[in-house]
Amino acid sequence: MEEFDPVIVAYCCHYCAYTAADMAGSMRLGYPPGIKIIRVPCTGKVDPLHVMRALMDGADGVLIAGCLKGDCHFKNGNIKALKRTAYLKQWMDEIGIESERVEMVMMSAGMGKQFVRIVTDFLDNIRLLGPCPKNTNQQSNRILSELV
Amino acid sequence: MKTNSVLEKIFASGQFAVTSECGPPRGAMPGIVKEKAEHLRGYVDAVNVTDNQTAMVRMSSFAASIILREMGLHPVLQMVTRDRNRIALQSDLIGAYAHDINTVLCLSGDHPHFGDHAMAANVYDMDSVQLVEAVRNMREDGRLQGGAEVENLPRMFIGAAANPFADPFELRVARLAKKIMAGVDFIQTQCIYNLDKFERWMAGIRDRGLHKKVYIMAGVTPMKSEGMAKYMKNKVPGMDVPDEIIKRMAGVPKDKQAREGIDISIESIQRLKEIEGVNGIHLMAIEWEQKVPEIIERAGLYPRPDIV
Amino acid sequence: MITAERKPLDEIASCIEPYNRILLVGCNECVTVCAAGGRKEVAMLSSALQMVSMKQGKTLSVVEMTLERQCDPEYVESLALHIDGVDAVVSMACGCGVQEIARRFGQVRVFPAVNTKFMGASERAGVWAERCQGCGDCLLGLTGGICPIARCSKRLMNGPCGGSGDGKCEISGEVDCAWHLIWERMKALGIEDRYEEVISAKDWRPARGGGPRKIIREDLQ
Amino acid sequence: MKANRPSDHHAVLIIGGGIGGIKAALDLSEARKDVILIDKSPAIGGVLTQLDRTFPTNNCDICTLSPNLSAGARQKHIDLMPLTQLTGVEGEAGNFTITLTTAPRYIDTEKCTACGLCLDKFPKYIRFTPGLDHRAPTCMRYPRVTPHAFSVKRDQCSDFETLASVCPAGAIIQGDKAKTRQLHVGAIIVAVGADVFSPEALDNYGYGKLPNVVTSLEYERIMSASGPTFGELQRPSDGCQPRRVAWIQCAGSRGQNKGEVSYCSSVCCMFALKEAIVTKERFKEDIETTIFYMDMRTFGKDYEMYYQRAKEDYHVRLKRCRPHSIIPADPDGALKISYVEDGFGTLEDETYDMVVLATGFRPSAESTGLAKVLGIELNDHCYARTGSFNPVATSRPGIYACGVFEAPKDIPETLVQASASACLAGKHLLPAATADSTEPVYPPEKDITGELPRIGVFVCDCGQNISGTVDVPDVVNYAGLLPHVVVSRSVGYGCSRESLDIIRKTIADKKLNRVVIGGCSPRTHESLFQDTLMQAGLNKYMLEIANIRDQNAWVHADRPEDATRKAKELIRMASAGVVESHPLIDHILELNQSALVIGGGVSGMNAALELAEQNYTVYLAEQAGELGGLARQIHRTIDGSDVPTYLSGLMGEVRAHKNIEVILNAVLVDHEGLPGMFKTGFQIAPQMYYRQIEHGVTILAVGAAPNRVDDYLLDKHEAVCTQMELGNLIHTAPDKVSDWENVVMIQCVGSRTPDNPNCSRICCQAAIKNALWLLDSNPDLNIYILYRDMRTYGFLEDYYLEARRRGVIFVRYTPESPPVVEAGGAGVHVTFNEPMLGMKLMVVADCLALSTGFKSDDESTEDLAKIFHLTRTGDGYFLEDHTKLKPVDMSVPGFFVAGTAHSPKNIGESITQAHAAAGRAITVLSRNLINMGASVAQVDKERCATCLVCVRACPYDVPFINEDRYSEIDPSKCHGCGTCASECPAQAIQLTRFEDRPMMAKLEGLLERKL
Amino acid sequence: MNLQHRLSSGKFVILAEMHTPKGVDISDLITNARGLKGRVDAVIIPDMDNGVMRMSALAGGALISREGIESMIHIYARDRNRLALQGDILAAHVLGIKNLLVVQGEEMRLGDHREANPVDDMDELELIRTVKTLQGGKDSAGFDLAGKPSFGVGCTMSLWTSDRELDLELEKTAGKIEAGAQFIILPPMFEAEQLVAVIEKIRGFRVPVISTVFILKSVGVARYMSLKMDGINIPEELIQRIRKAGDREDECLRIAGETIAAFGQLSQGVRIETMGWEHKLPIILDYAGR
Repeated sequence: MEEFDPVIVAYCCHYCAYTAADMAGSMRLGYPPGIKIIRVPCTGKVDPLHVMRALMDGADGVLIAGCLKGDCHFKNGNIKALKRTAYLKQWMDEIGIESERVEMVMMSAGMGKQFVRIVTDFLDNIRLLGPCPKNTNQQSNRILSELV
Repeated sequence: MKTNSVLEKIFASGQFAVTSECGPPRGAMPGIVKEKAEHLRGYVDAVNVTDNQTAMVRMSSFAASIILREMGLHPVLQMVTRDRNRIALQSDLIGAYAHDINTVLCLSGDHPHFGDHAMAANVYDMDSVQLVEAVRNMREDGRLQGGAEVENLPRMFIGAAANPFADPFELRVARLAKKIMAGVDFIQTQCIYNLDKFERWMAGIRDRGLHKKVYIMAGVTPMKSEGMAKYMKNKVPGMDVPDEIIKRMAGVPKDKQAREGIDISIESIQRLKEIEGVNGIHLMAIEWEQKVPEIIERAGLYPRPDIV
Repeated sequence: MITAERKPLDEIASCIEPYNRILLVGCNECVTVCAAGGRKEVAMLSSALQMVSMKQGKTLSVVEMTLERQCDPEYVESLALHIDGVDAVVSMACGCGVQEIARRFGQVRVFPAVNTKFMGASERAGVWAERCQGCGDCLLGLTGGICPIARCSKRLMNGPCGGSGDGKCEISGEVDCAWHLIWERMKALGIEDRYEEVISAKDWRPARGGGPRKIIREDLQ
Repeated sequence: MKANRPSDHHAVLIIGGGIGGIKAALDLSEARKDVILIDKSPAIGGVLTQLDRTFPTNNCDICTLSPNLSAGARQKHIDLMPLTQLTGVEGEAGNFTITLTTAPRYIDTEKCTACGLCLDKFPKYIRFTPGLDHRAPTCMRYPRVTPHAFSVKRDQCSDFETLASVCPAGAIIQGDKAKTRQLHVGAIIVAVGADVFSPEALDNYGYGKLPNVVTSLEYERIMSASGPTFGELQRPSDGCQPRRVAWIQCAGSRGQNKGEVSYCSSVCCMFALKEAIVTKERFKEDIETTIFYMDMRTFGKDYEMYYQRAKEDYHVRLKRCRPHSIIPADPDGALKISYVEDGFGTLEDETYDMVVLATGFRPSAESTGLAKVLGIELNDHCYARTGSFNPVATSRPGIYACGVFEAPKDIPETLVQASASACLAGKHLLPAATADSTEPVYPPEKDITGELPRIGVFVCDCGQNISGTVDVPDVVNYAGLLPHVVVSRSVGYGCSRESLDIIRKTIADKKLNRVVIGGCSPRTHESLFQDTLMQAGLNKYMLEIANIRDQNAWVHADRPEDATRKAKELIRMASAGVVESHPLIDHILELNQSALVIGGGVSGMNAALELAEQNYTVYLAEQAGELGGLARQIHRTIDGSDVPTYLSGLMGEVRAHKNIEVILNAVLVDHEGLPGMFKTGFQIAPQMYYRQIEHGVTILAVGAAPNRVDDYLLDKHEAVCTQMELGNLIHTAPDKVSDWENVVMIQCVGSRTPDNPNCSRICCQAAIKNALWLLDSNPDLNIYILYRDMRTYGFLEDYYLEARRRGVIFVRYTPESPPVVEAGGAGVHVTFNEPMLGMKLMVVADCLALSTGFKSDDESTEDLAKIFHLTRTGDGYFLEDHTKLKPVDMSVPGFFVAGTAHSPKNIGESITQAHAAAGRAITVLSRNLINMGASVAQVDKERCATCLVCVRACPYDVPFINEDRYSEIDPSKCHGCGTCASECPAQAIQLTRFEDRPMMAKLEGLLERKL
Repeated sequence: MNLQHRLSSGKFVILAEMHTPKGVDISDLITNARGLKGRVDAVIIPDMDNGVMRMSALAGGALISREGIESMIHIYARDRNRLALQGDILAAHVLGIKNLLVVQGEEMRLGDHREANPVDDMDELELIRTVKTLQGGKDSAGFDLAGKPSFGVGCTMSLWTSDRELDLELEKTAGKIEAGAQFIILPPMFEAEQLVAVIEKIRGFRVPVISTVFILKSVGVARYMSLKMDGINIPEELIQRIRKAGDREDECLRIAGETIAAFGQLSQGVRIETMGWEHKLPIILDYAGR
């Protein structure tokens, strides 16, 4: 059987994790290509819905990567994201999906090496969990109407 | 005399009253009721029969009271407003009176949260004060709570509970005054371990002259062990067990602790007797009825006056 | 405000198990404010239900809509356009909304997705607490503006029971003793003496004596 | 190019279009001052354009330089004049009259499209030869050239008519003539750099005769993707890939022989290390790299760590010696190096396939002439003579020197000097000259309402950076098939001016209304591409950048197929996202035009003074009870300048300046706000009252602490002291010093250790300074300096030579066998190995001076970093935004770092950086408005349930429920974090640029749900 | 219950210090004070503390009183002569200010108006006596007053760096008590042991003792104070605790709260010196469990 290559959506805060990811690049530190980064201004902006939809749309794991505690550019967005991650994990439990598929991590902009280690570890962990149940119906059955 | 209650008679005679308790069993076992009550015969003036105490289902207070009455003892029928609405409460009162039960203790009852039927609806159609008022109105006006006039309504001697220790302390005297206003005749207090605080409460009562308007029975419960003392302190809501008591219990070996507990309660009773406005004691020897005679005797409250 | 809380997902999922296409309806009033059934929760639940079906190898289509209010027939009417194509409706509104949809669309099953809890106020962000039981005969004027019916565990109307400690209810240290609050308020207002007035047994008819209650304003009809 | 300049009176003339000149020009233009930038070449860019990658990040420089050039050429305030030389200067600071002579180009730069037809037909006549003969690097110009036009080599051209007829644009002008102009400027910055030494003059290394002996710059070209071999490493003799490469350091520098110069070229050590590392990175075990060196001079910030990485991680071999000669080893081109390794004494031979000579700088031939024209003095080495306490000021007021023209130095130091000279030059311009300056004007924005999306996808190859891993044509084809994509094409270096022009033209031709760039990180390049969109009349937010370089090609180099697939996915994601973009307007706020300078040492005071001189209000906060900092303990510099006099003058000026408020005993406690509107709170001792200061920018000049060690009997024996204490002693107790017989100095005490891994930079010069000073008063003194590497970079080498000449004994030690110090009566006994003699020596020293250098005050820099949200290096210094290109800017906008808070420096260097920080600060302060960007939360009032979630969630208390009973968010107060949007239960709040629709669309695009 | 009453009946009190603005924007002062309503027993308004010119404490105290919060203002004789002082004291009474804290004025050279002329018409003792005299219905020159003002009057103790200095300070304080001061406010301390030791020494004065909790706001401040300020003792563990915290600011507030709780056990009251962080007082009081 073909080895399972997980797809990870990583919501990275512009001020820390996204920069750390760039730094990993300039240091030429490799990590699995399954990590797909989406830039956000702050992890406080990461909407629980966007995480759910990522998993629903085919991601095998979602990583929310924000600043270290006390370092949030917007005071406490990262702390809010941390609480929201716990809330999302409850949803995952209820749905019956491993809650480890959603994690929040914290790092500073200078942590290129740590970024690589964290995302690699996360991806390895997801690999062990196997694929997230995917929608087989290619026809979109998302929001069909929102009229009111 | 407002009623035929033996308690009322003892109070009226100026004598120091003694009551105790009999918790009905969890089962249709009249024998157990009788056995427990038998320990108390002659040592107490009246016996409280608890109403689904701690919100656990037991034989009904009403039925157990009838058993006691049939034994020639004087039951105090406890009634909580938790389980019955005003229709059921009044009907039970009438029924009890028909069985020559003439003393009632009006309580709100422990919350179902603590019992074995936490899922039960808590009725609380009335609270204890409102029940006192309703019973008083039956007796004085001959009217049911809904206003209907009915013949030969129960002439109950009405008791209620008071906790001198619960927070806020400053409200405790007012709370008693309110019960008096509603029509209560006598009061049984929460178990007293903190005598200093109790005396402060009594002082407040005397300041307002309330001790002239109601008979007060001080609650006493002997401790069986240090563990029980700690449990009462930490787990029983509204209980005030000073650290000295716990220290004293802990200060003796395990096998002597029961004895120490009894000693403490006897010392308490002796001190309580001296307080102006205390008209009696209510000895709550929970599941320890056999010790009641000893305590009563050693406290110098034996024999009991013979009042018919 | 009416507060509600989402039902456990598997309960909702098992309700709609036989269906392939559902209409999931939120409400932009109370349940939005208490974060139980607004647009965001509709979208979250929609995704979650779809993921549950995916796990079961099924495909669930969800039409998401959020009405301004589910308790007004005019708003509910707007669902008419969509109702034909769906096998069942799941409402995230309070019980009123669920019933209003069921009334209007008798031909399809309607399931509630939230448990309607109580009338409450928000204590702070993310915390809502019961404040009113709709007894129909408000006595707040007697109790310094704190309701003993809604906030005392025993609904005592004449003062605290003997079980409270440190201002907390005997039920739990998380619950304030309503009567403690009332007493403090009375003191602050300087009306301590009013405490000793007995509040007589309450007439519960305005609450539940006459079956489902109604308010009728002739002038507005 | 700037046309119709109303007046040149108040411009700054910058001579030299290398990185230094460009940086100075950009800084001045950012500060809305006019610049005339001249270069004698047909194009600007200088040496940097020839480098493949720069240390320590090993980025490619084209990528980092290009945005500067592209922007540079377009800046409204910069008048770029290639092929132009200065031929006369009259007047004085603030009012120079200059004469410029522009050589004929024979090509009209406005008309030339660089189509290349002329080059094809007449390669001999045309300059701009991307064919690139690697043997002649100095005449190469990298392909993305500014100005983007060819020029004609008139002397080569015999048939002008035919040549002119080739040009479809008619850009070739046969009769083009040299033009001479007179202009007025307020100040002049000289940034002409220096030449790279050509080692033909050295007869022992065979350069020019042996094809496989190359210079380091040539090696750079060979490795470069844009070089003659297109990035393939081939040795010149036969095009084979070499297996053994050697570098020989100090080729032509630090020597006394014919053709050599005595000074140190400063950059060659790092240059060689970088080339060796890049080579090892690419070829790993297939290649062996060896560096022959005298002293490893890795004295810059974090350079020592880079050196250690070369040794430990990349296994670069290092041989300490100066090879004697290179001779052919075999007819195929192999080379034999003969050398005597330091400490061994026997002659060794090794054979290599290729030898790289690390050649340094030479003053350019034009320097002397130029200096004459300018009327400025040169030093003995023919570099600009500048002041000890103002290393960018020349001998003539109003004329400044920066970069290698002042002394050999690397890129960051050049940029620091450029910013510093820009700052000082700006002072000579009248304020009026900057007042009426205008911002760049863009064509009116096209209304795209109702249009269907028309996306253009442009994929960069970034030299080899992307295309080396990702199959760019495949990606381009794929992108062309995506929905709404009208055009998809590759654009080479997307950030080059040429490519930007293509993008702009394509937007117009194909009526695009949305653009996707597949390239490098939007963090660095977003504003550049946004600018291009605006020039094309599109709203700048109709852009998405797929980061297929930093977050793809660079990290998946080992998996090209996966990288190609991921590039497609990222572009798919970007294009799905851009469909949902819509035009936005930036929010503009008023800027607080004052600066907070933290630290009242020499750096802080200089920064404050420069800002105050240019009419900005400055708050100078110092934690101590007095100004001066560490310099209070220094009495002279190595060149003998008097520090106390300088310092007291400086302090007097600062205290007296009406625009500076000095706040002593100020302890930092809190900080909030945005660049341009910061609020910083201090507790003021001794009463510890609280004071909040409002300011627009912050300059951090908190310095570093003198290091102190628990070693070598320091603080235990009275004969042991630090270099700084020795300086004090020489100054205050000359009698005592004159009685001494033996003084020992130990270098690298507490630096270059596991504990404090970097070099403290100043200790070698401090030791030599003290040694020379001691010898002045006591010529018979025996001085032993025990060192690991003598790091007397640049002209400091002169003092090293002088010390040797005057009898100071230099003995090298290794960390494995450090000197041993024992108490011995009034003095100490110092025992050490003498490697030349191969034996142990013991000296009874009257004084042992330890070169303890600097160490950051970890606790206090950590505290500052926490409060300001700044980043620090591993050893506790503040980390600049970009080690190369933004050496004084910090990662948080509005923050700048000066002096030893950045890294160890001597006084002159600290002052320069302070001026640079002031200059950078002015680029912010000179604007009176702040652009808050367009990311703000917006409420859909129809959806708002007035639930107050946003009101409670906002970290800045911005949302409120308005009179119309819905939540209102004032865009001027919104910081754009988006927390409210993600918490709103009614989905009524959207953060512009990050709305649900584009975010969801990106997810769908990425995960292919709709495709 | 008002402050005087609480103090005399042995009840615990919390006092929060709040500065008037340097300027006329009083919105922060009012907003911060409102946040404390019901949570502190009085707000102390220093008067141009540290020689930094600000809106006068008299006005500040009046504003606070108007908000229904008890106020206490600093008085001292650096800036006003006895006429101005007495006039202001009378005004204070009329404006509803219930308490005066007699302090020693900071030296002018440390402030922001170094060129100003210090008045120093009276010392602390004389000032306390003057307040006494006024309360008795006469001014300091012996003329009768129409109506008598009444105040709670407190005094402060200064920092000491040696036992000898402490003894001197105690002697001075004894004089102030004798002159009529009804309570003592101690200088900031950071360790319970130090507080216990001092309280032991002033027990004999038989007046309520109020300790002071100073909010450390950063590692830098803590370090600076411990290194450079004589008499200030900040335990190293405290500094390290802030350093190790994820959210340092929050940790500082938490420490302040804990110190208030601890000092509350040892002294009859606590004065909180927030020095510019008045808006954080509610959080600090939360952490103090008040």
